[in-house]
This record gives sequence, C-alpha cells and structure tokens, in this order.
Amino acid sequence: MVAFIVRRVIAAVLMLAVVSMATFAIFFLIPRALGQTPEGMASRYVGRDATPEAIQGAVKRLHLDDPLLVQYGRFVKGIVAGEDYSLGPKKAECPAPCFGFSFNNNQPVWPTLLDRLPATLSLAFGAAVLWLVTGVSIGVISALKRGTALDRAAMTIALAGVSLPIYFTGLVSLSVFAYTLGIFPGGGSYTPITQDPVMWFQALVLPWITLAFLYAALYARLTRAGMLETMGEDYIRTARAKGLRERTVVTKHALRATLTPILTIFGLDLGLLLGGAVLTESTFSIQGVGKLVIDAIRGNDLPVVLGVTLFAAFFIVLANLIVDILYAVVDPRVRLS
Amino acid sequence: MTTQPPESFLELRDLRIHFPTEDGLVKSVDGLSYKLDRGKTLGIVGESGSGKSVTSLGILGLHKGGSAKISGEIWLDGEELVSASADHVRTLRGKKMAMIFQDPLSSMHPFYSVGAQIVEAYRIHNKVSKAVARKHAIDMLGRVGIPQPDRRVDDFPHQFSGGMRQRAMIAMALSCDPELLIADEPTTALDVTVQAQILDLMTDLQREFNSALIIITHDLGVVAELSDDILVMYGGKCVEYGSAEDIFYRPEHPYTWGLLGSMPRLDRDRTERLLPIKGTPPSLINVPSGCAFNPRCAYAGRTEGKSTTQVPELLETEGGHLVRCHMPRAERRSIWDNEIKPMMEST
Amino acid sequence: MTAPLDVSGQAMEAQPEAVLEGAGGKAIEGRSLGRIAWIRLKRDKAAIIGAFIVAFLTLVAIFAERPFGGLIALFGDNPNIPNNDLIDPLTSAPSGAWGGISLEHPFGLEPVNGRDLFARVLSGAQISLLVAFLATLMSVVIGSLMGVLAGFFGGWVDTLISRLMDIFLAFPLLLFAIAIVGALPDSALGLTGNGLRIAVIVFIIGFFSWPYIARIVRGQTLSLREREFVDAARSLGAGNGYIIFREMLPNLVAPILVYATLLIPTNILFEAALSFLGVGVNEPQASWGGMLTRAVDYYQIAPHFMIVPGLAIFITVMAFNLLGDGLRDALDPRAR
Amino acid sequence: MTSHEDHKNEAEVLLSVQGLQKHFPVTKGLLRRQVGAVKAVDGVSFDVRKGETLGLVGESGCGKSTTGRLITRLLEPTGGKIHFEGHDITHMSASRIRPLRRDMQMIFQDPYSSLNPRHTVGAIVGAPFRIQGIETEQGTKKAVQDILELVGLNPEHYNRYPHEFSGGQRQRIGIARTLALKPKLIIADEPVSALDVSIQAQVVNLLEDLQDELDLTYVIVAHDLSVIRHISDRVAVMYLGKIVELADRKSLYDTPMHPYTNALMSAVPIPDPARRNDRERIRLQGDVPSPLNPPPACRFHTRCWKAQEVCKTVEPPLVELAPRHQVACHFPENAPETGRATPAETVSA
Amino acid sequence: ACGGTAGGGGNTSPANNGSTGTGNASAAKHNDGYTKVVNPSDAKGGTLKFALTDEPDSADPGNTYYAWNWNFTRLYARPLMTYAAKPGPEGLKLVPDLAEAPGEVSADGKTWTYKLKKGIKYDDGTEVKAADVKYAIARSNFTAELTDGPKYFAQYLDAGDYKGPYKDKNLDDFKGIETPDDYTVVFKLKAPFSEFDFLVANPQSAPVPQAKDTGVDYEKAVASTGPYKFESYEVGKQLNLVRNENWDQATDTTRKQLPDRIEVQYKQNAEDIDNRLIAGQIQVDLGGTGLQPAGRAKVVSNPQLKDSTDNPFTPFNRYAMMSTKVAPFDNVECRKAVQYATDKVATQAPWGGPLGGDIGTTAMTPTTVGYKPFDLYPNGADHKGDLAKAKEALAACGHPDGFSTNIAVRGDRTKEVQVAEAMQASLDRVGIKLTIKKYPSGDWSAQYAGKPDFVHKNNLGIMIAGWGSDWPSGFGFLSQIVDGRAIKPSGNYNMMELDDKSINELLDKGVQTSDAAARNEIWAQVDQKVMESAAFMSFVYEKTLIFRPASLTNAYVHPAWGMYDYTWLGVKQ
Ligand SMILES: Nc1ncnc2c1ncn2[C@@H]1O[C@H](COP(=O)(O)OP(=O)(O)OP(=O)(O)O)[C@@H](O)[C@H]1O
Ligand SMILES: Nc1ncnc2c1ncn2[C@@H]1O[C@H](COP(=O)(O)OP(=O)(O)OP(=O)(O)O)[C@@H](O)[C@H]1O
Ligand SMILES: [Mg+2]
Ligand SMILES: [Mg+2]
Repeated sequence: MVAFIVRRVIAAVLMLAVVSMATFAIFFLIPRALGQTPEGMASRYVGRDATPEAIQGAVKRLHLDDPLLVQYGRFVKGIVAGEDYSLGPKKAECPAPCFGFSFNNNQPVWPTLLDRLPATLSLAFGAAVLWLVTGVSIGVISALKRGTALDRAAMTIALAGVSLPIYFTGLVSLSVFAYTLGIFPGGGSYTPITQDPVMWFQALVLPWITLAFLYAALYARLTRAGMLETMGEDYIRTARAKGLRERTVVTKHALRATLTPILTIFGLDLGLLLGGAVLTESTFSIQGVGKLVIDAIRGNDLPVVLGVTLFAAFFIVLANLIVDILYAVVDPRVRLS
Repeated sequence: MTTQPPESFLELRDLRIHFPTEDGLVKSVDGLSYKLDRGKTLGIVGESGSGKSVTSLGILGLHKGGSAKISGEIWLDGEELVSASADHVRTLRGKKMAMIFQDPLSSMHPFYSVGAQIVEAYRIHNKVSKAVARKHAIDMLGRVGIPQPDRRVDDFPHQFSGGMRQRAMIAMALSCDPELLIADEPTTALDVTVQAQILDLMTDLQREFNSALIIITHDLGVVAELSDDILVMYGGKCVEYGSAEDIFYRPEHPYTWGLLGSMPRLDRDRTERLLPIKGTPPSLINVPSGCAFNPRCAYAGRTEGKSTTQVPELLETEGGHLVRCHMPRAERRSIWDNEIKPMMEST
Repeated sequence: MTAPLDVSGQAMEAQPEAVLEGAGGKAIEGRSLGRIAWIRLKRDKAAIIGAFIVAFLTLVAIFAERPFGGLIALFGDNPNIPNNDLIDPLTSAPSGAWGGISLEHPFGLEPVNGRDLFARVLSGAQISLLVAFLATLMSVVIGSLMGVLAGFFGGWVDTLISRLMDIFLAFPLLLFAIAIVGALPDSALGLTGNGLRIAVIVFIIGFFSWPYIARIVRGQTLSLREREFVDAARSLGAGNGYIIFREMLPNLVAPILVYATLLIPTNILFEAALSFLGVGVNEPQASWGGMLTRAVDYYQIAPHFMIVPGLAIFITVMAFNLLGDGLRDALDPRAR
Repeated sequence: MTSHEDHKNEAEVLLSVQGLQKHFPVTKGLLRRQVGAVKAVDGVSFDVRKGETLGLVGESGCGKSTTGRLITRLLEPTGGKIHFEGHDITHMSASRIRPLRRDMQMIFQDPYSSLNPRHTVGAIVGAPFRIQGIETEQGTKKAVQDILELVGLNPEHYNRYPHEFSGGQRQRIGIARTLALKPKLIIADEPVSALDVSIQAQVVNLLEDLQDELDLTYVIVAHDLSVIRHISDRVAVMYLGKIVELADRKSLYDTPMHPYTNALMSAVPIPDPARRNDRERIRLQGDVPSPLNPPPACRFHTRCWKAQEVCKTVEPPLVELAPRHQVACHFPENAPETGRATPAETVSA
Repeated sequence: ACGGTAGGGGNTSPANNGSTGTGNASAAKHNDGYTKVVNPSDAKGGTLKFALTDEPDSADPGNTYYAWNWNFTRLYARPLMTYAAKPGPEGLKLVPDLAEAPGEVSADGKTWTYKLKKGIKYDDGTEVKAADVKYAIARSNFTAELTDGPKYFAQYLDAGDYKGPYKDKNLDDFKGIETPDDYTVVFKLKAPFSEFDFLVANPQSAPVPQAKDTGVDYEKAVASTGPYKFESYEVGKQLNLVRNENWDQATDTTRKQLPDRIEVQYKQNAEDIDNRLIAGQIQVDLGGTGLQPAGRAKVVSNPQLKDSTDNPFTPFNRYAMMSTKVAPFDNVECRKAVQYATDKVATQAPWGGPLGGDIGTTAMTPTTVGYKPFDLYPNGADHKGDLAKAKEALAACGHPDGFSTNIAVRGDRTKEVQVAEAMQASLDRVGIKLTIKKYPSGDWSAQYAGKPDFVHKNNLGIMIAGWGSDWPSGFGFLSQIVDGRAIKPSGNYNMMELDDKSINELLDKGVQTSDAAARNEIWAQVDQKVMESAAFMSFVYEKTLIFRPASLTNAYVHPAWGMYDYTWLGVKQ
C-alpha cells in the first residue's frame, strides 16, 4: 500500500510537471508564435502612457527577453524555491510557491489566490454536500423504483438539469429569488464566514443550489445507472439469498459498490471546482478563484492566469491522487493486486 | 388444487414462473411439481434455458418483488412460500434454505472479506457477537477444507483460487445449518480435480447436516454421482422424473435418451458416433404447440399427430417414475431397449 | 436415417434462437444489430422526440440564412439591424410589453439596439451547431484513433496514450479555452475574424475533449481485442489494418456514435459558456452564449432577453441528450 | 474403419513441435519493469501426423490454449521450434506465413465471441477468401454457400447475422470459416465446451464427419477427458506448461501411467448411479500451482501422493515407456518392467 | 462659458451658477447635485461607505491613473495645487493646496516655483518638507517599478538622464527639481509650459518621505497629509480610512473632515452596488460610472428616486477616429461621408441614451475649459443621419456606391462593440460596409489601434475610442489625441494620425500663452481645425446617472471629475 501511494504520488508530481510545462508553453510560446514580443508583454506591466524606456525596463526586470526555457526554469524555480522581485527601494520576497506578480495590481499571485480560495471552497464544498446527498439519493430511489412515475419524473428533471447552462439557471434563480421575491440576497453579496456567518450562508444559498442542481442531476443519472447495474450483480443475489433485509442489501452491498466509481468522479469534479467555479462565480459575482481568473483573463493579467491554471491543475491532479488512493482503500482488488 | 400441507419436506405443486417482457410472456417455469425429503438429493438436469435456475430462485423467494409472475405452491417444511409474505420468506432464506451459485467470484462481494461475508450470513439469523460469529466463520472455513482458516478468513474473494471460493460459498451457505441446500451448477466453473473435491465435500456435508439437497447441473455424471432422484427439465416443464436408476437405466423420454446419447462416456467402450438431438432448445415465448419437444423429437411421428396438438401429461409409469410423453409406454420401452441402448453401447 | 436421433446436415432446420430481445422466434432476413437497434429506438418516445427536435434544429440552422435570406428573412428581421425607435431611450429596454414581442418580432427585441431576437436566435443556432458538430467531429476522429491505437496495440503505446489522456484531463479546460481565445490575434493561419475564432474554438474543444471518446474507444477496443473473432481473422492471415478497419471498427461505430451524440450537447454548452464569458464568436454574429452575457445587464428589466437564448440552449441540449440516451439504450441494451 | 489407425501410424508428420516455450513477461510499475514470467508453455514437444487427431487435455491454465495459439502463430514463441509441412514457421514473418495459413486453421471456443456480430454469415465465411485474395471459379458466394451446406447450415442464411443463430449453429459457422480454404490441419480450442450436451454431440459428430470427408488433421484442445477420448487418436496430457503423458488413446485411457493422468481420470464423474459408491477415487489436494512460480523439477510433486525427494530436485524427462506411450514421471504406474526409466538413469542422462 | 447643449438629449444642462447654495434634502431634485451642494451639513461623525466594482491600480497617489482615484486620493494626499471646491465651471479653477500660491513662472517660462505652506504635517506628526515633494515626483516619474501613473513630469522636467531614486539613492542627482529650502520647490522645465499648475494638481505632487517609501508596496501605508489616514488596507478588498488628527483645516480650503470613518469595498458586483445605494446601505459608487441598466430603469420610472440622481458630464468624449493613413479615409470626403451617414441616436443608445451622454459634435467636451459648441456636419434634424449629404460626400470621394473598411473596437467593452454595430448598420445605408474587428483592451494601445503599423497593415479605417483629459483644459484634452508629434509607433492615441501643421503650431502657441482667456481661445481654434479634418467623430459627451442616497450630505458633482467631490462628503447618522 505504501509503495502504491508512493508510486501514485510520483506519477502525480510528474504529471504536474508536464502540465506546468504545457501551460507555460501555451501562455508564452503560442503568443510568441503568433507574433507577441517581449515588449508587448512587458507593456501590460506598465501603465497607460508607458514610455519605451519604461517598457524596456519592465522587460529587463521581468527577464522577458530571456529564452523561453530559461524563463520556464525561473518560473519553476519561483514555485519551488521562491523568488525576489524588486519593488523599488527594496526587494519583495516572494516565498515559494511564487507565481510572480499580478500585472494589474502588482500583488504576488499566490497570496491573492489563497485569499480567494475560501470563497471558492465555501461554494464548492457546500454545493458538493448538497449535490452528493440529493443526487445520490434520487439516483438510488429512481433505480429502486425503476419504471415508476417517480423514476420517470426524477430522470426527466435530471436530464433537464444536465441540459441547462449553469449561468442561465443562475440568472433565472437570481432574477426570481433575489430580485423578484427578495428571499435571498443578490449577486455579489458573498461575505466571508469569519465576517458574518449568517450573510455567508444566505449569500451562498442560491449559488449552492444552482451549482448543486447541475451536479445533482448528473449524479442522479450516474447513481441510477450504477445502481441498476450493481443490483443485477450476482453478489446482490447472494446477499438476498443469505436472508438480508432489502435495506441492508441496498445500503451495504449495492450502494457501496455503486458509490465507489461515483466517488472517483466526485473527486475529479470537486478538484475541478476547487480550481475555480468560473461560471458560477462570475454569475453570482463571488470573488473566488474562478472570478479571479476570469477578471485576469479579461485584463490580460498573465501571471494570475498562469497561476490559477496551474493551481486548478494542481487540484485536479491532487483529486486524482486522492481518488486513486481512496479507491485502493475501498476496493481491495486494487489494493492487493 | 389441493392446499393440504404435504408430508414431504419440500414440495412444489404446479409452480409457474412467468416473466412479462417486451417481446411476450417468457414461461420460464410452467407447471412444475416435485417432492424432496430431508437427507435426500434431487438432481435437476436440462439444457440451458430450461428453467432450472429460475425454479430454484423461485423457491428461495428471490423473484418476489421483481417482475416475475409466480403461481402454484411451494411447501417447505409445512409452510407455503408463494403466498407467504416476502419478509417472512426472507427470514427463512439462509437459515432454512440456502443456495450455492455457479460463479463464486461474481457471487461474492468484492469489497468484503470472505470472513465478513460469512459472519454477515451467520449474524442475520443468530443473535451473537461479532467475535463469536467470526469464530464460527473460521470454523466453517475449516470444515469446508480451507487450510489455515484463521488466516484466510480476512482474505478477499479475489485472493482465493476458484476451488477455495466455491468452498467459501459453501461455508457461507451452510453457516446457519440450512435444511434445504440448492446448488446451482456448483462445479461448472471448476476443473475436474477440484470438482471432485467439491462434490465429495457436498456429500459429506449433506450426510452430516442431513439436509435436503438440490443439485442443478448440465453434467449427467455429476447427477449420477450425487442424486437419489433426478428431474429432467425441458422448456420449463418436467419431462421425466425418477430415481437415478430409472433415469440412467430405464429412461423413457426421448429427450432423456438424447441427453444420454449425446454424452461421450469414460466408463464404457468408445462408440463410433454420438447420438445427438437435432435442432436447438425452444424459445420460451413461442413454445412449440403440443409437446414442446416435438420439433426435435425423432419419434414425434409415432404419436398419431398428438405431439403437435396436445400437451402430454406427466404420468407415472411405475413406482414414482414420471414421464411426459404421448407414446405408449410399451413403445417407449421397446425403443429404448432395442434401438437406443444397443447403439450407445456399440463399439 | 437409421440413427433416429442423428442429425444430418440438411435435415436440420435452422431455428434461430432468440438471442436478443426483439428477435422473437421468427427470423427476419439479415436483421443486423443496427436494424434491431433502430427498432428498439423507434419504441423510445423520448428519443424520437429528441431526434425530431435535433433534425428540426439542424434544418433550421442550415436554412436560417440561405437560400434567399432563408427562414430569418421569411419570419424575422435582419439579425444585425438595430431598431432604435422601438427602444425606450431612458431605460434601453424595448418599449413594448414582453420585450417588444410582436408579429414582426416574435421573440422580441434586444435591449439597447433593438435587434430582432428571432433572427438572432436562428443565426446563433448556426454557430452553436456548427461549432458543436465540428468540434465533436474532431474529437471523435482524434479520440477514436487514439483509443483504437491504445487499445489495440497495448504496451507502451497504450501507456503513452493513457498518460496523455490523464494529462489532458488534468487541464482546466475552460480556463485554457478562455485564455487562448481571449489572447487570439485578429488573423492567423490564413484566417481572420470569426472564421479564425470559430476554427480556434472548434480546435480547442475538439482537441481537449478527445480523451473522453478515446477512453471509451480504448475500453471497447480492449474488450474487442480479447474477442476470438480477432484471433480468427489473424489466424486467417489478416494484418493489423484489416483487423482494425474491417473487424473492430464496425463494432466501434455504435459506441462512437452514442458518445458523439452525447458529446454534441456538451460541446454546445461549452461554446455557449465561452461566448458567455466573452470569448466566443465576435459580434455582430449572434451566439446564444453571447446573448446571455448581454442579458446579464438587462435581465431585470428585459427578462425575455435572458429567457429566449437560455431556452434555445436548453431545448437544443436536451434534445441531443434525449437522442443520445435513446441511442445508448438502443445500441447497448445492458446500459439501461 | 478398423484399418484407419494403422494407416495413420505410418502417415507423414504434418506438424512437429520441439521444446516449445512461451513465457509471458510480468511487468510492474510505470517503467514496465519485468518482474517475472508466466511460464505458460515450457518445453512441449510432439508430432502430429497427417489424418490423425491429437487431443490436448489438462486443467485450466496448464497452457493448452497457449500451445494452440503458438502453433497457429497467434503468439510468438519464446523458444523451441515449430515445423509445419517441413517449413520452420517458428519465427516466420507475418507476410511469409500468410500463404501457409491456408493449410492451417483454427476453431475457437466461444461461438459468441468468435464471430464478428457486425458481419453477415456470408462475410464471415467468405473472409478467408478475401484475406487470402483467392478467387473461386463460381464466385465467393457460391463457394461460401457450399461450405455452409457442408457443415449443415441452410445456404440461404448467407445474409443473416450471427446473433440470429443458436450456439451450436454459430459453432458450425465458425467451422465453416475454417474449412473455406480446405486446410490440412485444424486446431480446435475447446470447440464444444461452451455448448449444451445435446449440441456438443452434434458438433463432435460434425468434426468427425468432416475429418473423414476432407482428410483433415486435428489438434483438439479440451479439458473434458470424455470428449477427448471420443474424438482423439492420440492424447497429450498437460500439466503446468508441460506434457506429462503422451500416448495413443487406447493405451492412455486403459493404462494411464502418470499419477496425474490417473487422478484426472478418476476425478471424472461417471454417469452410472450403480458405480457411485464402488469407485476407487484418487483425490488430489489443493489447486494447480501458479505458472508464475511453478514448482521445481517435477511440477506435479506438490500434489502427487507418490512424490519423493527426487521429484523435487530432478525433472523427469518425457520418455517412451511402452510402445507409443511417453510419460514424464519418476514413479509411473502401470509401467511395463522393461524399458522403465529409473531415476538414476535420468540423473546421469 | 459652459453650455453643453450640442445634443438633443433634452436634459437641463448645468446652470451657470457657481454658488454653493443651500438646499433642503427632501426637496432636492434631479440634477440638483450638479449645480449646488445637496444636503449641506457640517455634522461630524458616522461612517461613509464607498463601493467599487473594480479595484484601483494602486492606492498610492503617485502610482494611479484613474480619475476617480485622483479624486479619492485627495482624502489622504495633498498635491501642490488642487481644484476649487465648487460645482459648475468654478470648480475647474485651480487653487493652492500644499502650496501657498499658484506657481511663479520665470520670464522664460521654464522655471516654476512653489512655496509650501508651513506647518503641514504627515499623519505621524512630522512636517512636510520640500524634498518630500521632489522625492515623490522622482519616484513616480523616474522609476521602472511605479508604472501605473502618468509620466508628465518625466516628459516636461529637464532631468537629464536621471535614473530615479531606486537606482540612484542620491536625490541631488535629480536636477529637474530644486529645493533651495525646506519650503520651496523649483521645477525646471525643458520648454515653457503655461499649464504647469494643472500638472502639479496631479496627486503625484503629494509629498512622500523618502524613508517611508517602499516602492510598489507604498500603497499599503501611504503617509497621509489629508484629512484621513489609512487604518487598514487589504489590496483588492477593502480600504478603511480614519480621521487624520494631524490634518489642520486651517491650511486646507478645499476639504472637509466630516465622517469618522471612510470604508471602501472593492470588487463589488455592479448591480449589488446599485441596490445597496438605492437601499442606502452605502453612500457612493466610487467609480462614478453611474447606475447599471437595471438600476437606471428602476430610477427613471420612479420620480422620487429620480430626484436622488444627478446626470453630470464626465470628462470623457466617446468618439470614432478615422485613420487618415488608411484608404479611402485618406480622402477627407470619405471621412465626411461617415460623419453625415452615422445615425448618432443609434450610437448614443449603447451609452445609455440621453442619460448616458449628449450627442457630441466636437473633440472637446462641455466641461473642458475652452469648449465652444459647433457642428460642422449637421446630420439631419434628429441626428439620424443625412444620407443625401453623405452620398454627395461619397461621390466627391470617388466611391459613390460606398466602400468597405474595418472598424476596430475593444472587444471586452460591450458598449463600444454595440456602438460599432450601430455604426455598421447606419453606414450600411449608404453602402459603406464595416467589418468589426475586436481587440483585447489590455493591448489595445500597445499592440493594436495604438500601433500605426498595425492599423495600416490591417486596414483599420475606423477606431472607436474614448478620451478623458488628465486636466480639464483644451491642451490637457487635445494634446495627446490631435498633436501630430504625439503619434507614437506604439501606445499612440492620435489614432487618426492627424498631423496638421497648423494644429501643431496652435498647440505650441497655446502652451506658451500665459493669459488664460487667450489660451482658451486657441484651444477652441484647435477644436475647430480638428473637426474640419473630419477624422474625428464624437458620439457622445459622456454623462453618468449617479445616485445620491439621502444619507449623503454635502454632495455636489465636481466638474473636474464628473463625480461627487469625495473630500466634501458627509454622512447622516
Ligand atoms: N428476469 C427474467 N426476465 C425474463 N426472462 C427470464 C428472467 N430470468 C430468466 N429468464 C428466462 O427464463 C429462462 C430460464 O432461465 P434459467 O436461468 O432458469 O435457465 P437454466 O436452466 O438455469 O439455464 P442455464 O443452464 O443456462 O443456467 C431463460 O430463457 C431465461 O432467458
Ligand atoms: N497474454 C497472456 N499474458 C500473460 N499470461 C497469459 C497470457 N495468456 C495466457 N496466460 C497465462 O498462461 C497460462 C496458460 O494459459 P492457457 O490459456 O494456455 O491455459 P489453458 O490451458 O488454455 O486454460 P483454460 O482451460 O482455462 O483455457 C495461464 O496461467 C494464463 O494465465
Ligand atoms: Mg442456470
Ligand atoms: Mg484455454
């Protein structure tokens, strides 16, 4: 098991390395291939009326004229060992992991990211709990009541759920519940839990529901399909033949086998969301990681975009890793092979 | 239809299990009746799809709540099960009646250790602590011949070899001393040497527990080794029923002849040709009219046309030997003695 | 006929077994699995509705602007012509009730400039479907190829492709897409404007979603490879090409078709999300997601502007999903 | 028909296998390091003569199928030699072996997976013509229909798909495909084990009829001793990748020499209720060991009741102890006193 | 002279009434804040709450280029000069702030001398020294790190090749400014510049003690000279200001110090800001960009709410430039055709219709000193285009059936895109076919429209842009966008590449004219000439609809920013 974990961790680290390289290449190589110059990139660091000297200064300061490989090396070194940047009279320490400084507000990217993380975490975890509970229970009930009106209704709603763009549901829910009925606060009212737990909760109810609606629909479909398959397995017949209560058969035998693959998908979905629920956050104006990156992309704030992309990739890889390990814990066939 | 409780330990009366499907009604079991006493072994043979498994699952009540339409009576130790509540039947499962399935790997939950699955089976019907149940599980594993049961008890099914898995399945089935044990092709997935081990084990255990045993198989050899009585199924119906000797030495149904003639045998001189049955088993939706076997029967012509119009009755020919055939008994005897038997033994 | 039980070749009547449901007892001449699936599909009402909507939408998209101005000219207004006189100058919302819905403007008008929403929704359908179809085509081609290669050859080829798929799946695709499309120059690769943007969007969606298809194809190929008919062909002297194209591919068509059908709605949503985030096709070309972005500012005063494109996306995606689900059930009876 | 066997004895050798080996590497980790090998077939030698049927029996995993697949070159041998009609085909390239494949065909076990569900019967049975690029005088369709008729199928079913047929009929289609090119040698891997008894008999009879009609040579792989006895002229018993006994049918079944063969035969249930209780049974303990770590020397020694120290250290060679009866055992049963190989001799050899 | 009634907006333009009249809060009407102080009050206390959709480029007065932030930084940073605290045109006049009096200019016009008021202290109690002003300008204009602010001083001061205080620690090497004593700052210019007072009204002249400077990070702890000082600042989130006890009202004529606290929340949702404004939970939308469509709709349909709004001009002109170097716009007649054919009502709509701006006809805006209204290309009575005249012009240009060209916009600016669409539709009427080209606003001036090479290569005939002056004079407005010598290979704002000798000379003449009235006359002439070139076409003089919650006291729209004077505001408790 330990060897298994070590192997998975090494694989994950390798994967991150490849992902970081590809990300870096896409953000630096492709623009360059399309005609972007170091000056052009530096000009974003410089204000509105930048003099050529100022731009040159920025090029030098940011080493944008170095060969890309050297830049990548520095970029990785920054992440691993940190880097110092000149703030003027003194150097700014940018401790590892250092993703550089924002073009727009000169703040180091990493603390900004960490600062935005709680909002994203609140959104993602809250929604995850919601969708896992509702999605899985609806899926299970649907599977057990297969073919009934209840099943058909649930599956129709689920299909609708996966067919609705999240920003559309978000806007509709805002329009109805926030602006027409006034039950919940409108967009942009997210407040950190440390500041005002009640407001935190109220402001997140709609985003949670919106996000969870999509995923619950997805999970209900997955769970139902998985349940139907599992319920047809021979070992379920065995469990029944032992005289187990139907409830035990469902929860202890069927659900466990059904949930294992769903858990892996869950991990990946959650990992993806932790890297920024871009659409939800921008629909509800939640200042999370996703909103950060959207704003950064709009403002051409390359270091932030790069940082968030890697950050998001990190979560996906991490989720993959955890899922792999969890899978091994849950499924002895993986663990012991 | 009688509703008197029977004297036998297990009795099926006119059991019908039908599945409504999109394509029509699948009559998997269609009017099956038989009896079985404690300590006795019944062998059920028949081709694939003849309704063997559906019958045994029906006895255990595993079709209940599903899409199956069940009628008839199943009497087990004085209780009628078809009309009994699903929950009551459930309490009997595992304790009073248990089942061993064909594929032990897919029949055991891959996520739970073998021991845990036996413990679970034991604790449903016995209010004991986990520790006690575990001891019992180890004990059972030892009884079915698994070496070092105290160590293997925590292994997972996939860590066992095929033979050991089937032993574990047997241990699980026997953990609550069931009075009726149904083994549905318990050895089909196993090698001959292992099959022999398992069959020995089953006979030993049956003797020990004095339970009634139903063994379902394609392999006439297995049946011959274990069974007191044999039931031959075809198209959801019993076509011949009798003692092992009746079936092997005095078979009266052309289908049984076919089965025996199809089988190459180690114990006799090698015949030049096997005697197969032509055609393929019938569809259970569009069962051939009259005798279900008539399209494949070489003697259908000798029934004065009854074979395609009339469903033959299952009639007793002598001392508990039942046959479902339109041909007169004498004719059947003479065909067997004069035509079939000599050919099977010819070199 | 001396041996009464013997079977002599010709005498044996072929009596097809009901292997698959629907085959019944009678054999129909040459009933392929495709035909059986079709029969099964026809019984699935939801799937048929989905198929009709899909067909309808596809026709609408094709005939939206051509010939002779197409449906838009027939029922609506030019999608790019403003109708400032129908807009309340103080609120920027359409003056009439219900977003200015009228006979000339059956779906109402866009706030600010009063463009005809019916025409824009139709025009947007073209983009949505075009991008989704092309991107799906691309990922299907790449995915099938990669999946077959990985599954068929196994070994290091499989390891390489599987790792590659892992890496692709570890990319936060949406972030990437917006970053790349957002940084797109006006012209490159001989393309300009919307042509370039559509090409790049198609490329990104197609290029990053092939692993989903590849995974399925790989799995199917792995299991097909174990089937004995592959060995049979090989033992007859067939080469890899023959086996892949003549033996495997016909068996892969069904799952590929199913997942392509299910990928199209995903891609429609993806394109809409890109447009919503402002990196889709350029105005004045209409796109559903782009309309929704603009609706963000106006949905409180002109809700129809949000509802019309939102429903367009919803109905389209739902129709494809219905069809895809139906196809899957029809082609793979186990997956029900 | 009695003279048949004598005739076979003198016939020329069609297929000759010498010391055939197949080791499947077992790899681990990202770098696919090889950590061991499954010795699926480990030094198998036998000849097959024209017109005879060689049966290959043994328990699951002993390497029967692998042997069959090596002969048809579906697998690349790790070691040893295969000669077919005098050609060394052991490592022959795919293009050079292609013409030889006409003479050497294979029947597969599973009638459900051996036919491509997307092809019509006509396409399946016609595939050999297409792959081998053979034109027939009357056209492929007619040729295919003739073959269909030969195996007892309705030629009008040319355009049907496999799923419209029953298992037995499918197996006939598979057989028809192998017959298309009029091969000399047919290797059949468990041709009947997936079929119901009644259907099994149809197919066995068909195989026998075809052999007579078309002068075929068979290598038939099966685990069912009764079927093998019924169909084979000579029988090879395999255990963990090795042949432990190879003899004419009669001699093998009447006087089995290897303890394993004895155990195997006594384990077969006899369909005769009268003999239920009076049979002398040899019950082997445990399961077949893993071919990943086969026991050293005589591989059967872990389960053999006669095993002695020598069995664990010295590997018994396959020697002819009786005419046309080879055994690999230090302590064979039923062995005639003469010609018996002693352990000592083996050591010095 | 101010009267922005060029367009048919139907709004009352600000009355020429500079008095800070008193008004009854409940009686305040729409646009009252534009002409007078609404809710005048001297009550101290309370928390004044601002909210902003964005975040500032920096809170450092030396490192910011947002108009709203120039307005806002005055709460904690006092430049040498500042604008008078008056509504209407009076507010455009400069008054001394840190300085005792306006700059004294030498005879050659190249030396400007300012005397500092005595006793002005930082929030820590230390006194402001002339060297601090010098240092502030050195750091903000001569370093590579502080990039966000304008670089006018670097442009005008005669500093040689001074490397900036971060590279060259010795401030004496900075020859552009001399500080003969602690209270005198002498600016040495390369050339005469008559509007230098406007330059030192820029927050960059607010003093920075060298010892406190942390470069880019200085924004986190600005040494305050104004009525408020930093309590806490979380970049991108929130800024809290509290009273600066070391500020002395006696030295300050333009500011008040009413609220106890000032809180600014950044990165707020635009609609949420509107709702909170209307609900009275916050007092000011810091950006001053006005209500969103939903909020606007709510307000205009409710007379009571409408009375709580002002609709001032911003310093912005929204316009299109036609490149004089891209055919066929190298022909003035083709440019005229566009001027005549454009439906200006349609191009006004995206800005929010009449509430979003008055239809423009000149380069300068009504709130610029020197503005004179005129319309050289009257395009129909209702501004919907004069197609006949357009056709005439087209014929004269040699393209009687029209032509095709490209129109460039910043793709992420919805309003500009919509304007382009409107132009596309209206020019289509005379056969001029436009293809809209969208470019990212981040690189707009560095890579695309601001790069003549790119413009030529891509045939960008029309570019949509906007300009707000850095100081409200004709020169401040026009120099960057119409001076032929301001054309730069990149970062160019004279996108039409208008290089008219007479215009260039007029501009030079203007900056050397010390008489303000004469100077303003010159700016008006420049405007005239620019419009004659027909390369510049104004859509609107931008206006915003800003909300004035009842809790806000002392609110008036300051004309220099087109927003409330943030240093005057108080809050009702
Ligand atoms: N749930 C069900 N729905 C519809 N048909 C069913 C169902 N279960 C079983 N059947 C049908 O009932 C028939 C009898 O099945 P059963 O499993 O009893 O056969 P069997 O005799 O056990 O065959 P085998 O030897 O292959 O195990 C088959 O044709 C099968 O297709
Ligand atoms: N491709 C492969 N890679 C690794 N091991 C293999 C492979 N093919 C077969 N083996 C192993 O080789 C051994 C022999 O397999 P083979 O299929 O020849 O056995 P068999 O005698 O045909 O058994 P069965 O009766 O189960 O078909 C088995 O242990 C099997 O697991
Ligand atoms: Mg069965
Ligand atoms: Mg095999």
